[in-house]
Amino acid sequence: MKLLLIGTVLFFSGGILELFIPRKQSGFVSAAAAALAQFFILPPVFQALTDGSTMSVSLDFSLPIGTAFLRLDPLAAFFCLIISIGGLLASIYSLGYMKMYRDRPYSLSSYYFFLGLLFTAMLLVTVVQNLLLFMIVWEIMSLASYFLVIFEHDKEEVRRAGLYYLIAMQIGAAFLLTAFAWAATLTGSLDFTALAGVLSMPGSASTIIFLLFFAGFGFKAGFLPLHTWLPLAHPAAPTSVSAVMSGVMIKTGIYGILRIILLGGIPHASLAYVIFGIALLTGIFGVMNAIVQHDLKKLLAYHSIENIGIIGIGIGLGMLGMVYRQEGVALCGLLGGLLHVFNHFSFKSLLFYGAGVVYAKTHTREIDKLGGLIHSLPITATLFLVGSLAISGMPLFSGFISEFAIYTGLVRSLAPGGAILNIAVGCGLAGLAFIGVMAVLCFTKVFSICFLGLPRVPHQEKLSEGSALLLAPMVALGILIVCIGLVPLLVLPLLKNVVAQFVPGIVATEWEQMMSLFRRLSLAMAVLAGLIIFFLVLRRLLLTGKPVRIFKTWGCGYQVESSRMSYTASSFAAPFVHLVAPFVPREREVMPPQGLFPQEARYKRHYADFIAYYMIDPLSSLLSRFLGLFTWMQTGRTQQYILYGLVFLVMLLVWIMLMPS
Amino acid sequence: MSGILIVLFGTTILYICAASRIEAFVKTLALQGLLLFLLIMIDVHELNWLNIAFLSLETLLMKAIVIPYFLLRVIRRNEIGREVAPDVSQLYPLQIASIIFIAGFLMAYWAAGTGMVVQPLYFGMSISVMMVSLLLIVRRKRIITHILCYMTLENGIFLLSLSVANEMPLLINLGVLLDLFVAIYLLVIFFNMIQEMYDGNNIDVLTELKD
Amino acid sequence: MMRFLLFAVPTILSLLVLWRRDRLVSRGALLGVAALYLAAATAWWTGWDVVYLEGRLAGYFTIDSLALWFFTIMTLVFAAAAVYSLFYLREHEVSPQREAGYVATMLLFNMAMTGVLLANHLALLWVFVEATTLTSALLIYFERHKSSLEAAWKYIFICSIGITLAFVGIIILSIGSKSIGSLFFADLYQRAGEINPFWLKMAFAFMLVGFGTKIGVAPLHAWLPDAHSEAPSPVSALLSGALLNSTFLGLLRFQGIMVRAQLHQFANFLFLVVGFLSLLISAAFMLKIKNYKRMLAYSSIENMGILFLGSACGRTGIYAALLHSAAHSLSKCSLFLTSGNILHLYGSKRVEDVRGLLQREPRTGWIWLLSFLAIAGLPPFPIFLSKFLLIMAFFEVGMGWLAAPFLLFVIVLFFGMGGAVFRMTFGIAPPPPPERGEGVHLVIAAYAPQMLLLILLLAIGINLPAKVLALMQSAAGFYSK
Amino acid sequence: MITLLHLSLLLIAPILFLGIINRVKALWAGRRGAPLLQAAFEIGKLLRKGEVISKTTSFVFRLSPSLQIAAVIFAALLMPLPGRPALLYFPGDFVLFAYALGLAKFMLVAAAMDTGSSFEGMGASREMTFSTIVEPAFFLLLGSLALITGQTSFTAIFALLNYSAGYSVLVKALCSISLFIMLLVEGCRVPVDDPNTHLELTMIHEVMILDYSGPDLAFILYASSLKMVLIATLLANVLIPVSAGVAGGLLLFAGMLTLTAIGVGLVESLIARVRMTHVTQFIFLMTALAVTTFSAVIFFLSGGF
Repeated sequence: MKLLLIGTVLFFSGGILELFIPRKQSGFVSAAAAALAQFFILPPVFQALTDGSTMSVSLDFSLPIGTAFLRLDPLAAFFCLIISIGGLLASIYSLGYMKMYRDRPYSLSSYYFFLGLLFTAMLLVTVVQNLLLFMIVWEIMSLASYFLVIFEHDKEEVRRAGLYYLIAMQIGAAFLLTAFAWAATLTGSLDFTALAGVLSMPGSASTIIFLLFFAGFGFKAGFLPLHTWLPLAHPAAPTSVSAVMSGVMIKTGIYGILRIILLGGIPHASLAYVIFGIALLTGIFGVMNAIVQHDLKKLLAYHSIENIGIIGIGIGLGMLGMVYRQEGVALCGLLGGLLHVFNHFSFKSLLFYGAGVVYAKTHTREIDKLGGLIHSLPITATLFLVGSLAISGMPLFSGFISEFAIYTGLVRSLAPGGAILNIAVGCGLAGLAFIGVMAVLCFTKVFSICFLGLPRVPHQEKLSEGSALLLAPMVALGILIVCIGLVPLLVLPLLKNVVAQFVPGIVATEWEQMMSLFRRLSLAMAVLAGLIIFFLVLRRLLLTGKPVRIFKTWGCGYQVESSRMSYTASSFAAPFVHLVAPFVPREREVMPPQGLFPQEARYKRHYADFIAYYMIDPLSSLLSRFLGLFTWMQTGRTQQYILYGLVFLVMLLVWIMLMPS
Repeated sequence: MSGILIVLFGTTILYICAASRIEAFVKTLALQGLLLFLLIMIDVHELNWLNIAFLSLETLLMKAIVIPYFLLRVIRRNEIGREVAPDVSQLYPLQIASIIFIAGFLMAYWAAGTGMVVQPLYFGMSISVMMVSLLLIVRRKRIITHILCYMTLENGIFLLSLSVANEMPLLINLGVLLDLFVAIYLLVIFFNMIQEMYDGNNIDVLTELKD
Repeated sequence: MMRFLLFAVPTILSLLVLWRRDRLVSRGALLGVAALYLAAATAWWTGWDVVYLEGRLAGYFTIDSLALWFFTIMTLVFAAAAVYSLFYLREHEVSPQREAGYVATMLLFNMAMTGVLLANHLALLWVFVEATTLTSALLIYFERHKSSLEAAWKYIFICSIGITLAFVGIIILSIGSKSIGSLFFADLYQRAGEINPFWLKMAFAFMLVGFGTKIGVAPLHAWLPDAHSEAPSPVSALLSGALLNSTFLGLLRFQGIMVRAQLHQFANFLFLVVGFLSLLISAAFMLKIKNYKRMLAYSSIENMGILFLGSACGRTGIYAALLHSAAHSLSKCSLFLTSGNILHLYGSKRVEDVRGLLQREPRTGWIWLLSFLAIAGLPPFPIFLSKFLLIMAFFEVGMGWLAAPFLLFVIVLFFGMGGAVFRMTFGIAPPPPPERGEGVHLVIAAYAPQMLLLILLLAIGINLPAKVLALMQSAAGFYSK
Repeated sequence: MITLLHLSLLLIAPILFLGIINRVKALWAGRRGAPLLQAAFEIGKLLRKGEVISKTTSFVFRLSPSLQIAAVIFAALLMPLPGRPALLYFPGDFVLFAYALGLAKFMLVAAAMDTGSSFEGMGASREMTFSTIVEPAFFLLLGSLALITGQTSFTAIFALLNYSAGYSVLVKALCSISLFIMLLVEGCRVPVDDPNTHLELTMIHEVMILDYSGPDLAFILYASSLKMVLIATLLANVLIPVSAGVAGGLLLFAGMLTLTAIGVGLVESLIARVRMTHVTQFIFLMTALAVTTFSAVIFFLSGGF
């Protein structure tokens, strides 16, 4: 445990040191610190994960915080693992990525400082077990990420997005604050262990508190309808930061929800259904909006929402299993959810890093302005393809394993009787399939439009591949993804103790059954891989000595081949968007050609977020209009000011007179 | 006897509501000072001569003679003739003031029912005088008038304080002294700064700061 | 003895300063008094056994833990403002005469506030409150603009009326408590039961309106944005950081009477109403703020509202209010002083004229940013703790639902203020206005005080020293009957 | 031995399946038509040829056909025959089945986009759009089957399906209809798509493989028809009672495949191709059927009859 803290401090001190390092050499220290930190963080983490032990250390603060316990149990260890590795990769990637800002008026030192601070805060969030201290590190985490988001602070839209993000985090924190304060008044203790008593109380209070917690953490995780900050903050941030935020940081929200479930159990059975349903909607909504996006990073942000939904489905399924005492289902659900947390970290970071390379080379995030990059950035393209296959849950890649676990859980929970449960599970099955196939649609679109086909913008052919510093983290992640995809048993044993925390009744046989299933699965994967190799070899053999001509694409009679004619992202998505039109409000700006000899005409269309469009914006404008009702007061007339006081006084006196004494 | 004086005191403020000439206002102030002095003479018994002397000094000398004299001189010098609000009719303040008076009397007698230890008339009248002068401040536009209204407000408070003058004269002296000081302070600010920085002395010039 | 010094030294020195009219003397006097006050505070902190001295109140001035708490805050703020004043006076090329006037008024103002804090006689407290009004009005008018005159006039006129009404409250109280025949808090506390409840309520109403005007809570706040935005920055810091608190202490002491007379339900209700009104009003104006000094003023209104909310919610509430008062004063002081720097750098109080503070003057920029985070209640700054405690207090008095509107307003305020602060801090700085060349540089006096205040805040926020804790608890003790 | 038979049956079926369909169409049109093994001849010819590859393409284009055929054949390994367990089965294997086909589709679409031709892009986007509707329905169908039988793998589901209560007749009917629709959609047959149209604007599957030739084209042809056979096999599994025993089962299976092929052929000869804008409605028919099936099952299980 001490080791872990040392590692945590290392991240921070790396950030501190960066403040004193000249611009040219910035970044190396924090990268070194991050690398060094791994040696301190990983051993206790792996120990906790393997033997399920719980290490703890107590810090004595003065009141109102009081004594704060830092505990490292398997659950915390699992998230520490992700955060720590993510930290290392991010700081290496930043080395290469932030180069392009060297000659721009941005403070790199503060960037690295806040990066270190962010990782420190996240690590602490997972281990702190004291309500107040938790809130403190939680807020520091939000704050540090805010400063990272507004790195390019001279852009108006970046500042606006940053403020939006910070406000969203504040609202989430307000929910948590209320829940914590309520719990603290009920128990009189600030330690997490006291929460158990609160959440298991009879009556509605426990349910309300649970929902408050869910809302508070849901803001960070990005569950519907609390997700609206994600698609704004991610494009605004530097790509290295977006990767961290969506790969690592939003998972702390998941951690929070899991922690609450672990502490207090589920106060009311309906809550399991609520979370399951919300998660399902989140997943469908996220990917549906991703399909219509043209901004590469915004699209990836929506995919984070989708994957949070999938994780949520897993957790909700686990909760259902816990409620209905079906250990097997709970096991599958939680296992799938947790594994998907890890997988989403790996492939989403990979994808964002890939997008970062693309942005660094082409300086655009518009998918429709990209194309044919696979010829100039082969490695990036290949890794991006791996990420795309993984996030679409294709077999052979990690994404499939976790989704498979969730599917298995869903199917296993189908049982005669319990119509409600069956209906829920049926929706889950169909919904998850829907999510999966929409993800395929979206990523065939992204990958093909960005990397395949013809370049749409001149001189995108002669770009140089990203530097080794940029590629190294991506390669590492790619290998990780394929390994998990082929041999899931590499990571699954690590999750045993985490799941065991939730389902103490999980008997060895259950787990063994599960593992054998995955052994069969990886056998199948091996067969599939074998087949693929077989046919590749076969193809090569067949083509040996045969003429292979390189010729232009068959243009169906058109002789001119130009990228202007080839399909764009919008046209690729169009038929599907037509299906879901009511759920993606579209905003147009049209400038029709005018006059006999029109100089210019423009047509611009973008899709708004359903929730933001129909729910958040109206509410906020309502609030501001309400507050606007009071702004006539400050007229600058002394007499009027005195009149306020006079009226107030008279009202008081009358009230006192009429009050029964 | 004291009752009559108090009612008289009340009528003075009614007169102020109606009056539109600053001079008349000032003279009424002097009259109020005189009335208060008489009230002290009649009502306040069990005080040592020092306090009596002090109180009468304040009322008779300051309120009734010095300040009005000074004010009249300045007013004449700066030709501050009328209250500038020809559009604002003097009728409404008068009616409202009389309503407030009725309220004050009712309050006094109702409070008398609750077995309290103060002469009800003092209480009701002074409260209503306060309210009326605050109302006047809200109604009138001239800064000088505001200050004068503030002084009537003080007189009203003084009236109230007389009801406990026997118990804690020190408090009364303190309060009255400080109020006088503030009044003079305000007048000084007005005549030295506002007069010379703004041409008109209408309160509307002081509405630059706003949101 | 020390109490005597606290009053004597400033008076004498101010006379001396006015007589000599010499820069050196004036500045010496200013810093000297600041040092003296700091010394007094430390002496009390170390020497005094901080217990609530309800029984032993004697003489007209005593220092109990409640007073000591606010006295410490005032001392810190005054010291910071004093040091900053050196920069202020230097940069504005003030003539020795006016500088002497500034210093003398400052000293008297400070002394008056001390009187408010230490007085344990209601009438005496009232007198000193009035005195603070008169002295601070001069300071507000110090820059001799039309606008500053207007602000000063509104301030003094409205506040004098308010104070006068407070006097009515005192008289009514003394009517109601004839049997006690004393206005010492000690006697009033001990024999609160004998006070006629009707008169006590009346008195409280007048007190609330009177002192509330001075504290600047809605709906009696209207003068505050003008005064605080027009005054010189160090003065604004004093007004907002020290004066509001000290008047609030008067009301707090009066609430002690209400509690002992079993009327705290009544008082708490009024406090809640006033508090939420202030939050509402400040939120409404914060959303469309144009002038960053007015922005700070509105945030003062908000925080005063929070103090009222706290003192309406039982012991934990009082505890939160005390912590909040300290945190607010220190952060607000730092903010106002820094606003002086910004005004000096950009020559404008309008938000949209200020850009790229971090780029133009990183030190000021970071101080501005951090002080904002402090006032916005982000950890590890102490306002976060006080807000948490306040919400706990809501739940303790069984009004947990109040947390919802409270947090809503707090977030709206954060949005409004944050929007302004961030657009000032970030971005690319415009070229400096021609009348002040590139040579704009800030001496150490221009940011050292804020830095110290911020460090202090962090220290409190991360780990309250046990001594401070003990003092706060014993100060909150006045509430328990 | 029997395993080999099983596998070879599945691998030969595609050839004949195509043959039968074309023969039926020819007969209906009054021609004699090509021999049943025509597909085999074509594939053999293609395998012996060289290739023409578009210069805009990348390795994705070259990889894709091999991956497609591998994925589909892998899916075939997961498919049981009536009375015969699949060669590879475990709980939840149908998920893998669906996702393996999904992998094939992913590669197909990516390769089509790789050529940069707008027509192929058109086909790709239509293909993906249609499968967004098909996929959930397919999972719902298997969900309802799993719910009846309480099993979670193809083999076990179909083994138990026929022992369960009388209402399974209804379920079977609904299932088989929607599976038949799925067959038409996934196989890109009329009324969704016309495999032998010559107007690229209206093509879906064919247009995506315009740029392929030689072995790659052979792989794709085989894979697509094997995909149809697999869905037809599902149909057979749903309908054929296990009681028929192994040999009988296999015979019935062969017959069933033939019947399906004939059905497809008849549909192609009788029904006109739906307008592109109406295709989605047609596919939604399958979704509707699937939902009906599922809710019917739930209704029955919670003590309906």
